[in-house]
Amino acid sequence: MAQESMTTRESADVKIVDVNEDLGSYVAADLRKTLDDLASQKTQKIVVNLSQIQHINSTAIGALVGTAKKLRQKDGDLKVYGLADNIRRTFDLVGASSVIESYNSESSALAAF
Amino acid sequence: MAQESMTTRESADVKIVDVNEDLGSYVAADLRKTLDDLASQKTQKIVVNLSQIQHINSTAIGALVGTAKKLRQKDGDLKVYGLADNIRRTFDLVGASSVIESYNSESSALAAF
Amino acid sequence: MAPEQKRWQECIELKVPSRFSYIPSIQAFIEQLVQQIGFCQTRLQDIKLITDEICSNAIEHGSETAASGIELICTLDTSRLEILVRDKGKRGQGDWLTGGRLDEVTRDRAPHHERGHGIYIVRRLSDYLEIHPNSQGGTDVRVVFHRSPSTPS
Amino acid sequence: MAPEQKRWQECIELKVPSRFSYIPSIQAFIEQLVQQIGFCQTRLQDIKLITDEICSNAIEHGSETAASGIELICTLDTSRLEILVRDKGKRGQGDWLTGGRLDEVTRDRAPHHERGHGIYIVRRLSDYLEIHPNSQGGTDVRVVFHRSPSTPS
Ligand SMILES: Nc1ncnc2c1ncn2[C@@H]1O[C@H](COP(=O)(O)OP(=O)(O)O)[C@@H](O)[C@H]1O
Ligand SMILES: Nc1ncnc2c1ncn2[C@@H]1O[C@H](COP(=O)(O)OP(=O)(O)O)[C@@H](O)[C@H]1O
Repeated sequence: MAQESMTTRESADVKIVDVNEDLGSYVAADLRKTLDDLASQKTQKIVVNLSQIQHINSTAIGALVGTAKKLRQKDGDLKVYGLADNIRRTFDLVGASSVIESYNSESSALAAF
Repeated sequence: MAQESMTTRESADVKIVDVNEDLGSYVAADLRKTLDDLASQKTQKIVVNLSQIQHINSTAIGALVGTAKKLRQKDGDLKVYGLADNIRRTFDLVGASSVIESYNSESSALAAF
Repeated sequence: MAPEQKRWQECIELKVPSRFSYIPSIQAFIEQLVQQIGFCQTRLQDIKLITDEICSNAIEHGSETAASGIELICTLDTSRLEILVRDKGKRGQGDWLTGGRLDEVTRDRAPHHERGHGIYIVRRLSDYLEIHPNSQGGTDVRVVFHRSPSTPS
Repeated sequence: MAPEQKRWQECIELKVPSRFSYIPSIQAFIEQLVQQIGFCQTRLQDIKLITDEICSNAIEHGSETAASGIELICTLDTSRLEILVRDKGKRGQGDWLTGGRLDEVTRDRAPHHERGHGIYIVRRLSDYLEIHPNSQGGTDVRVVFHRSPSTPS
């Protein structure tokens, strides 16, 4: 693949994951691995930037939900931002909107911790 | 289909065909019909706007070449404008660039008659 | 076209190895097809998502190895698009359809669970869903989309 | 994956009715596939065009009716992408491969002709082209693209 499907950066004690490719099962496996790696370190706070993509499937949503739960156990959390209409629809459909906090911008996601 | 694959307008005695969909064999059949209809009327001058598309195949190029030859027999011509790099490559490959005059803009194509 | 066909119906078949990496190609095919036959954008997104969910399941739960392969059969007619995804099955998952596994999956689903949302999505976003064991020891998942959901004919 | 496979190779099959309207869907599939396996943009455009030309021929010259259908088999391995397009043939065109029809087509081609540019495009833009009659009375057109054209292994 020409481009990395996702990249990680940080802002203070928050890790920010930029997702660059639609989250079907193939890329969801990368997401799960990236999040597992982060969550198994001392990271407590993760923000996932979904603003570059148009699609998400249930496997990817599961990875987000699972990581959020894991982080909450150590008093952290996972938040997402930049949900396209179509992604918001999928979140709403499976009920993830009630489990994961989502924001319009990176700054508001970061400010919410 | 939601959108017409091509539409025709006119400027003085020139008919201008705007192609809105990539010219594979399916759309090429529309192009051939549109050009045949125009060329069988008293139209002598046709300009085809290719600036909206990225692909052309040999059937579509054949339709352009055939119509150009037909119009030249009645002292008219067919010119094209707005060729994307990829379309120019295909024109060059089959040699259509030496048969059909191409221009960067509509105004230069119209001015060339 | 053929004389025995009472009404217009056409069939497209796609076979790919059981790998997630082929799903985007399948989706691109379906997207172009669905666009041409005139479904709206929202519907198009739903169909892409459903394709992803069903193919992901066939690969994850219905294939022994990548070489097992999955098959997608799209049937188009004047009123609907049907997509059938067929897998060859995976040992230890053979009984997922029987014994109320589907009911169980549906009953157990909860927003805060990591898994089990796929079939729910498929059921909610399609006009019709049918799941059957097939003769190859795997599963056939069939979904239908009516061309005009408001006025199904 | 399977033990009998000496080197990695995977196969994708696509069957569509013999209609030009399916070509954009096939191209969308191939485009996504080719992008993923890392061909450059120019090469991608070439492969899309070649797919169009070969499928158009199989539909126009190699199919009796829409129901005849055409088949596309893509084989991927570490060094190349092969695309095979198979048709069932059309009466009166059966002899196009014999009697030097291909040579004739190639010899007669001229920029100012309306037809006969398809095969020329395919030959010029692919790394390898092979045309055979098949057991179904039609034609198999096989093209190969090396993954790194500058250093074919
Ligand atoms: N093609 C299939 N073959 C066998 N089992 C399947 C298939 N598709 C789904 N299942 C079963 O149904 C369950 C629910 O599927 P789904 O709702 O997509 O959630 P998930 O895949 O996240 O578990 C799976 O865990 C599996 O047991
Ligand atoms: N799949 C096919 N089956 C039978 N004949 C074919 C096939 N593909 C090409 N041909 C023959 O080769 C000729 C040249 O094809 P091509 O170069 O694509 O130009 P065109 O299709 O414009 O004639 C066709 O006119 C046809 O006679």
